[in-house]
Amino acid sequence: MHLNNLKEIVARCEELAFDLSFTRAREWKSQGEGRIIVGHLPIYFPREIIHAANGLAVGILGGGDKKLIIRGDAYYQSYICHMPRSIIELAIDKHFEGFDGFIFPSICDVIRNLSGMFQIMGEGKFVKYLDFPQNFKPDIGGTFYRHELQTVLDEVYKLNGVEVTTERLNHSISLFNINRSLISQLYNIRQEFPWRMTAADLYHIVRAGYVLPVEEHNEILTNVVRLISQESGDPMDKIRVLVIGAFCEQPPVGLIRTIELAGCYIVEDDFLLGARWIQGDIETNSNDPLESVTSAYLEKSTFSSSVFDVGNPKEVRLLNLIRYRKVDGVIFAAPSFCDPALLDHPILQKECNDKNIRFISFLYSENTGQFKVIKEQVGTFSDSIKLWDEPVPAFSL
Amino acid sequence: MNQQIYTLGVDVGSSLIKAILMSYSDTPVIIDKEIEKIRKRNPGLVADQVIDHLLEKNNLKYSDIAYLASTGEGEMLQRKRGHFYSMTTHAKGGVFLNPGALTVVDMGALYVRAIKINELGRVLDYKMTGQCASGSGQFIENISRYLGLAIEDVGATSMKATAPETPSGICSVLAETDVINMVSRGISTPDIIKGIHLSIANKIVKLLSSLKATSPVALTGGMAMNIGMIQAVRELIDESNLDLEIRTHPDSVYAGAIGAALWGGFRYYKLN
Amino acid sequence: MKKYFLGIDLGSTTSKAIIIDDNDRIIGRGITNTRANYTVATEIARLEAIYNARFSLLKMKLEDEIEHKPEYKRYIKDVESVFQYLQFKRRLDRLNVQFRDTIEETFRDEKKEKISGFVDRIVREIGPVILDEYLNGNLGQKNQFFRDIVSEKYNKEVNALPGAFFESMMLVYDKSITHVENELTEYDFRELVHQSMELLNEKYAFMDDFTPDETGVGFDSEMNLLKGNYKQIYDSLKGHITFIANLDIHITNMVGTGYGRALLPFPEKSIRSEILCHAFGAHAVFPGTRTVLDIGGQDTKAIQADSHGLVTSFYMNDRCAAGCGRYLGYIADEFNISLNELGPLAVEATNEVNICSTCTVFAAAEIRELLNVGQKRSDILAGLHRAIVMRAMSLLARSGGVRNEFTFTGGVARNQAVLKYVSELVLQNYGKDIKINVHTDSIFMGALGGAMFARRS
Amino acid sequence: MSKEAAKERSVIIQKEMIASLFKELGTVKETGKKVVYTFVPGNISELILSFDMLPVYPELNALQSGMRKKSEGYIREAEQHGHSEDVCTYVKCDVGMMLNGNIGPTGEKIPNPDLLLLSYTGCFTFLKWFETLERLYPGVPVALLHTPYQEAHKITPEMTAYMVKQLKEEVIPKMEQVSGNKYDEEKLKSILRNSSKVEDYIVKIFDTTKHRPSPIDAYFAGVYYIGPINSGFRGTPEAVDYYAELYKEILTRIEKKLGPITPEGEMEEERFRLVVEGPPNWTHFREFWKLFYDMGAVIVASSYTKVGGVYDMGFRVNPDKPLESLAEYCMNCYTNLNLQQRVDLLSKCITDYHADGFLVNSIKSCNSFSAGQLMMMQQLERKLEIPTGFIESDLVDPRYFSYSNIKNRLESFFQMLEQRKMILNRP
Ligand SMILES: Nc1ncnc2c1ncn2[C@@H]1O[C@H](COP(=O)(O)OP(=O)(O)O)[C@@H](O)[C@H]1O
Ligand SMILES: Nc1ncnc2c1ncn2[C@@H]1O[C@H](COP(=O)(O)OP(=O)(O)O)[C@@H](O)[C@H]1O
Ligand code: SF4
Ligand code: SF4
Ligand code: SF4
Repeated sequence: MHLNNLKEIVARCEELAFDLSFTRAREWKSQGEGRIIVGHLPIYFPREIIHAANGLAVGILGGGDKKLIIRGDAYYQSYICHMPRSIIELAIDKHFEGFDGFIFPSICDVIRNLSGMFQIMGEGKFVKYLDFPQNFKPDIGGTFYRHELQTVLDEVYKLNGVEVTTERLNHSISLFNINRSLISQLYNIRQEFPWRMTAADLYHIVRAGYVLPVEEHNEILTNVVRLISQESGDPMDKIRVLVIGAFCEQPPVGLIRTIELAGCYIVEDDFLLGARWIQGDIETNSNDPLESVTSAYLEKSTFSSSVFDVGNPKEVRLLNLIRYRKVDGVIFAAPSFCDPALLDHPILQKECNDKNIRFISFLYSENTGQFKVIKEQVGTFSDSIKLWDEPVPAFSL
Repeated sequence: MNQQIYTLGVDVGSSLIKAILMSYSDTPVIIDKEIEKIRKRNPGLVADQVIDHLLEKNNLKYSDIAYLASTGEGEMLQRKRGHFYSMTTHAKGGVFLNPGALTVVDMGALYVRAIKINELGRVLDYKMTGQCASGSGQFIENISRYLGLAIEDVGATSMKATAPETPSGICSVLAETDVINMVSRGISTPDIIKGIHLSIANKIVKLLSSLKATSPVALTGGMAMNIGMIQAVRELIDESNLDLEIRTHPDSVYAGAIGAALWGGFRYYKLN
Repeated sequence: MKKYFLGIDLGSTTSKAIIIDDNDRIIGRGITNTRANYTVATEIARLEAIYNARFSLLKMKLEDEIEHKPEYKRYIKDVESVFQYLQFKRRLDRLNVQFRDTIEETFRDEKKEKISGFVDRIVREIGPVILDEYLNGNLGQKNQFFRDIVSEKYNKEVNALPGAFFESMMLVYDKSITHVENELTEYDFRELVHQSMELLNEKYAFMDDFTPDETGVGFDSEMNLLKGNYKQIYDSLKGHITFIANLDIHITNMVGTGYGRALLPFPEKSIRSEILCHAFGAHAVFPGTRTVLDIGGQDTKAIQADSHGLVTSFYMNDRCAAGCGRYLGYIADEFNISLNELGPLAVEATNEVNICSTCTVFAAAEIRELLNVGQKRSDILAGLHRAIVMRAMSLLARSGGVRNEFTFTGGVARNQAVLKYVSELVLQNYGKDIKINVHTDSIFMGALGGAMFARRS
Repeated sequence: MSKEAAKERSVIIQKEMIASLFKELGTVKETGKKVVYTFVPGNISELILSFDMLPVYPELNALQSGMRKKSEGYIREAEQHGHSEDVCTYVKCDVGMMLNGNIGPTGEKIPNPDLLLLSYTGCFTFLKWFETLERLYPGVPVALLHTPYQEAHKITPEMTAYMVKQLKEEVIPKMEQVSGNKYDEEKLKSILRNSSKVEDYIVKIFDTTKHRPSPIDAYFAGVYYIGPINSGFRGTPEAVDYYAELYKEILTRIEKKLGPITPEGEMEEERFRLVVEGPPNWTHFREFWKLFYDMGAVIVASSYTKVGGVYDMGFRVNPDKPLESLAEYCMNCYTNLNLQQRVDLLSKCITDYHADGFLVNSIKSCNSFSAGQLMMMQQLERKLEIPTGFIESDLVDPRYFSYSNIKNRLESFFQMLEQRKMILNRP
C-alpha cells in the first residue's frame, strides 16, 4: 500500500475491512509470543485493555453481503435481525479460528443470547457477555463495570499470563486516544469538504481499524488526514445529512453509496460507533488506569440505543449533533427488526418534527442488495429539500 | 413572463409507458398524451416509439422540445435531458390534475406511494409499499387474467358486487388459490373482484393512515383508472373514520409524466 | 380379488393420485392442474390414475412376453401415447366450443368476425401439430398439462398475428381455458383404447414406406420390428387389452393429503398431513432418507425423518409463496416458454445474475428489468433458480439441516437447474458424503405416502 | 374462565383479588395512595407493598388488551405515532392504550404513575419501554434497578452487591420520597415470609403434572395460576390463601384421577404430554388453547410460567436477607437465565414430567425469548431425542396469529407424535 495515494489506501482498507478471514489479525498473532485475539461485537468495547494485555481486539460486525447464509438460518427466526445469523455462519465455517475469546457487550437481547449460543457451541477459550451497567454512579455502576473489565483481564491472563501494568495500560490508552482523535479529524474535514472523500471510503478506512493493530491504523489515519487536508474534487449540489440507527448491524456499503448517489452527503453517522464511542481523551497518566477507562465510560460515552438515557435525553444530544454538523436533514436507517434502534425512532423523530428538522426513515439489512426503493426515497428527500426554497412547515409524525 | 416552450414528460412504468406533451409557460397546458403497454418489449424502445409518435402527431421535431424529462424507470432513456424521482413527479402531477390536493397516492403496477405535500406540491412525507406485491396493480392484473376479465372491465365488474369475499391471507399468490376456491364455491366474479379490490384498498388506506394523510387526497397512477379501486378506497376510508376526501381525474395515469413535463419546464427556466 | 390403495395429494397447484397394490408397488399415477374445484380435481386425478393403472397392469400381465418381444413394449407405449392424444383431442374440441361462446359474448361485428377467423385458424393448426407430437414425438412422456400444451401453441400463433389483436386474442383464451380445465370429462377407456389402436395401425401402415436406414441417427430397432408385423401384434394384444379394459380395479382404502385436504370428501381418519405423507413416501422409495425437501407450487417444506420414515421435525414457509413452484410458472410465462424448458436453459448459464426479490408476483417485472439492462436470459434464469434454492436452503437449515440421505421431492424437483443448485449447496455445506435422491415420480411422493398410509390402516 | 371452572373457589378468590386491586387503583385520588408502574419479570412488588404503594404492570394491561381484542387498534395507533411494525407489540399496545385514555380492563381509567420503577429483568425492551413512558409522563421520577444477566451461569457476589446498592441508593430513596413513608425493613420481612410460602405452593402445584393424567394444564391454565404472584400479590395473605385453596383443589382432582379443566369442561383423554417454551398468544387465547385440548394435548410444563420467577431449582426468598433476596429473585427469572441454563431447565421438565414432545411457540415480538430458541430446540432434540414442534405467533398483535398456519403445523405435529407412538409401541 502506498501511503501517499488515497485511492490505494482506501482499496487496502476496503480489503482489510471485509476480510472475513481476519488474515491480518492472525498474522499479527503469529508474529509474537503470547499474543491473543479477542473478538468483540459491535457498539462499544474498551479495546485498550486487550491491547495492554498483549492482545488484539477484533471487531466482529457480521458477514454483511459478503457471506452467504446457509446454516445461520437454522439459528434465527425470520423476524430477528440479520447480523447474528451471519456471525453464526462465520463461526460454523471456522472464520474465527485462532480467536482466543469473545466479548459480547450488552447491546440487546439478541446479542445477549448469542453469547449463550457461542458458549454452547464452544467457540473460543472464553465467551464473556459484558454487562454494561445502566447505572452511572461511580460507586454503583462504576464498581460493577470495573469488576466486569477485571473479569475480562483475568480471562486473558489465564491464557497468556500477561500482567496489565499501570504503564502498559496508560500507553494503550494513549494510542487509542490518538486513534479517536484522528477519526474525529476526518469527520471534521468531511463536514466542511464532503466531496474530498466519499462516505463509503471513510467507512472503509474506519472499519479497517476494527481488524488492525491500533499502531498500524493510526499510521493510515495520519496519512489520510494529511491527504484530504488538501483540496481535491468538486463540490456537488447535494444536501447534507446525518444517518442514525445503524450502530449495530452494519448497512451494506452499497446502501451508503446509494445515499450519496441519490443527492446527499453523509456528514455524520453512527455506523462504527465503537470507534468513536468515547468522546474526548481518556486520562493517560493515572495510577489507576482501569479506573480511567471506567470513568470514561461513565462520563464520556456518546449516546446510543443500548444505553438508558434518563437524565441525559438522547433527543437533546441528537439535536446538538445536528446543529454541530449543520445538516439539512436526518436519515433514520435501522436494521429490520432491531428493537433498540426502532424503539428510539419515535422519540428522536418527534424532536426533529418539533424543531422543523426534515427526516426520512427506512429499514435495511446487512445483505440488502436491492437499493431501488431506497434510492427513490432518498432521491425524493433530496429533491424536496433542493427544489424548493420556501421554509417548510413542520409535518406530523 | 416566461416564454412559451414545449416540454415532454415520459413516465416509464413497469407495465405502461406514459408520455405527455406540454406547452409550458406560466400557465402550462397539456397538448397531447400517449399511453402504451410495454408487454414484454424493451421499455426503452417502446418509450422511443411513443415519443416519436407523439412528436409526429403534433408536427414537432425532437429539437422543438425544450426539455424532455423522464421519471419512473426512465433513467435509461437516451434522449432525456433530466430525470426526476417518481414521488417528486407524481406529487407535482397529482396537484396539477387535482388542484388543492394535500396528499397524492400513486397506485401503480408494483408499488403504491402515498405522498404528503404542501400547497406548492412540495413533498413533505411519504410512505411506500415494499417488496411484497400484495397491494399492487400487478395483483389485480393476475387475478383478472385468471378470471378472464380485461383489465379495462375490472372496475365496472367490481361495482356490480353485492357480497364481496376477501381472500384470507395477504400473499397475492396464495390469494390466487383462494380465488380459485371461490370460483368453485360459486362466488360471483364481481364479488371476487371486489374482494381483491378491498384487500388492496386496505393496504392503501393503511398507508394513508400511517402517513396521517391530509385531505383532499388525489389518487393517481394506473389503478386510478379503475373505478372499482377508487370506490373500494372510499368505502374503507369511510369505514375507518378517516376524514379524507378522495379526488381523482380521468388523466390520473399520466400524473407522473405530467409532473416530469412540469419539472422539466421549471428546470429549463432555471438553467437558462 | 386384488387389493389396491389410493393416495390423493391435493396440492396447491396440482392434484396427484397414486394407486399401489398390496406390495407397495406403484401401479397408477394421475395428475391434473385443475384447481377450481377440489372434488373435480380429485376425480380427474383418480380417473387418470386408474387409466394409468390399466396400462401398468397390462405391462405386468405381459411381462414375460415383453421380455422376449421388445416390440410389444413399444406398441403398448405407443397405444398409451395415442390414448393421451385422444384425451387431449376431446378437451381441445371442448375448448373450441368454448372459444365460440366466448367470442360470441365478448365481441361485436367486424371484430368478432376477425377474431373468430383467427381462432379458427389456430385451432385447425394446433390439432395436427399435437397429434404429430404425440405420435412421433414424446409429448406423452413430458407430463404436461392440457393448459400448458395448448397455451404454448396458442401463444406462438398469437404472436405471429398483428399486434392490435394481441389483447383480444389473449382475452379469448383466458376466458375460455379456465372453464374447460375445470370440467370433468369422463372417457370410456374401452372406446378410447380401441380407437387408439386403430390410429396406430394407420401410423404403422404409413411408416411401411420407409426403409430402416432412412431413420438415420435415430434408428430404432423396436420400431423396426414393429413396423413389419404390426398387424400380428395388434391381433395378439387386442385380447389382453380388452381384458384389462374390463378389469374392475377395486380401491380398498384411500387417504387424502395436501394443501386442500380438509376439503376432500373423505372421513377424517382418512386424512393425513402432507408433511407426514411426503416423508413417508420419500422414505418408502429411498429407505435411507433422513431429510426431505419438498418444493411444491406454493409451499416449500423441509422435513427430518427417523429410520421409520416418521417425521421428527419440519419447517415450512407459509404466508409468503415467494420462491415456490408458482414462481417458476410466472417466469416461464414471462419468457414464453414451457415449464420444463426452464431448467435446461438455466443450466447453460455462464453467470448468475443476483436476484433480489423472490416475490412471485414481482418476478416478471424483475426479469424485464434485467433483460433491459442487457443480462442474458440463461444468466437471469440461473439467478432466479439459485434464489429459489437459497430460500429452500434456509428452510432446510431451520428444520435442522441436512442429514444423510437427502431426498428431494415435489414438482420442482423435476427442474434440473434447481436440482443442480440444491446438490451443489447441500454437498458444499453439509458434507460431500451426503447421498442425494431424486425419483422420477418425485411429484407424487405425497400421494404415495398417502397410499401407503391407506394400506397400513 | 369457563362455566365449569368458574365454580372452583380458587377462581372466585382470584377474581376478587384482582377486582379489589383495580378498585383500589380507581380510588387513589381519594385514598392518596401512590401508584408505581413496573414490570412482571423481576418485579419487586414486596418492596412496593411495604411502602403502601400500588403496582401497575403495563405488560398486564397489554395482555388484557390482547384478550379483550383491543390490542390491534392500540398497536395501529402506536404505529401511527411512528412506532415500527418490527418491534415488541407489548410496548405498542401499551402506548396505544395510553393514547386512548389508559382505560383498564374494568373500564375505568388507570391512574397515572407517581413513580416509574424500571426494575427489569431479562429484556432490553423494558428499558426502551420506560424511556417511552418517561416521555409520556414527563416529570414522573424514574427509579432504575438494573439486573445483571447470569452470563456465567451463576449469580456472583458482585452482581448481588451491585443490585443491593442500587436498591439502597436509588430505588428505596425514590420510593421514600414518592410515598412519603420511611423504608420499614421489618414490614418487608413479614411480607417476604408470605412470599416464601407462596413460592412453596407454586412449586408443589406445578409439580402435580407428574401425575397421569395430569390434573392441570401448566400453560393455558398455568397462566391463570401465576396471575396473583405476577400482579402484585406475591407477599400478601390473600395470595397465600389463594394458593392453598388452589393446591387443595388440585389434590382432589388427582385423587379422582381427573384431567385438566378446559373451557369446555374436563379433558377426557390425555393423549399427548407436552412441554412448551415461549409465551402464549393472547388475542386468540381460546382458539389457541382449543387446538390443544381438542387433540387431547396437555402441557405438563412451560417456561412462560417461570417469567415471574424460577422456583423449581430451589430458590426461595430469605426473609432475613430481604434486599439480597429481592436481588436474587430478579436475577433468577427465566429470561435472565443464560441459554444453557434454559436448556437445562427445560430438559429437566421434559424428563421429570415425562413429556412426549417439546413445542416452541416463538413470539415475533419478543427477542428476549425468541433469539436462541431454535438452538435450544436442537439441543433438546439431540440430547433427549424428543420430537419437537415449532409454531410462530405474537403476544398481542392479531395480525401475526394465523390460525390456519398454526393449525396445520400443530396437526402435523400431533399426527407425528401419534404415528410415532403407534410404530414405536408395535412389537
Ligand atoms: N385500463 C385500465 N383500467 C383499470 N386499471 C388499469 C388499466 N390499465 C392499467 N391498469 C392498472 O394500472 C396498473 C399500472 O399502473 P401504472 O401506474 O401504469 O404502473 P407503472 O407505472 O408501474 O407501470 C396495472 O397494474 C393495472 O392494475
Ligand atoms: N416438468 C416440470 N419441470 C419443472 N417444474 C415442474 C414440472 N412439472 C411441475 N413443475 C413444478 O412443480 C410445481 C408443482 O409441484 P407440486 O409438488 O405438485 O406442488 P403442489 O403440491 O403444491 O401443488 C409447479 O408449480 C411447477 O413449478
Ligand atoms: S441489529 Fe439491533 S436487534 Fe440486531 S443485534 Fe444489533 S442491536 Fe440487537
Ligand atoms: S407474500 Fe406473496 S405477494 Fe408478498 S412477497 Fe411473498 S410471494 Fe410476494
Ligand atoms: S420483548 Fe418480550 S420480554 Fe421484552 S417487553 Fe416485549 S414481550 Fe416482554
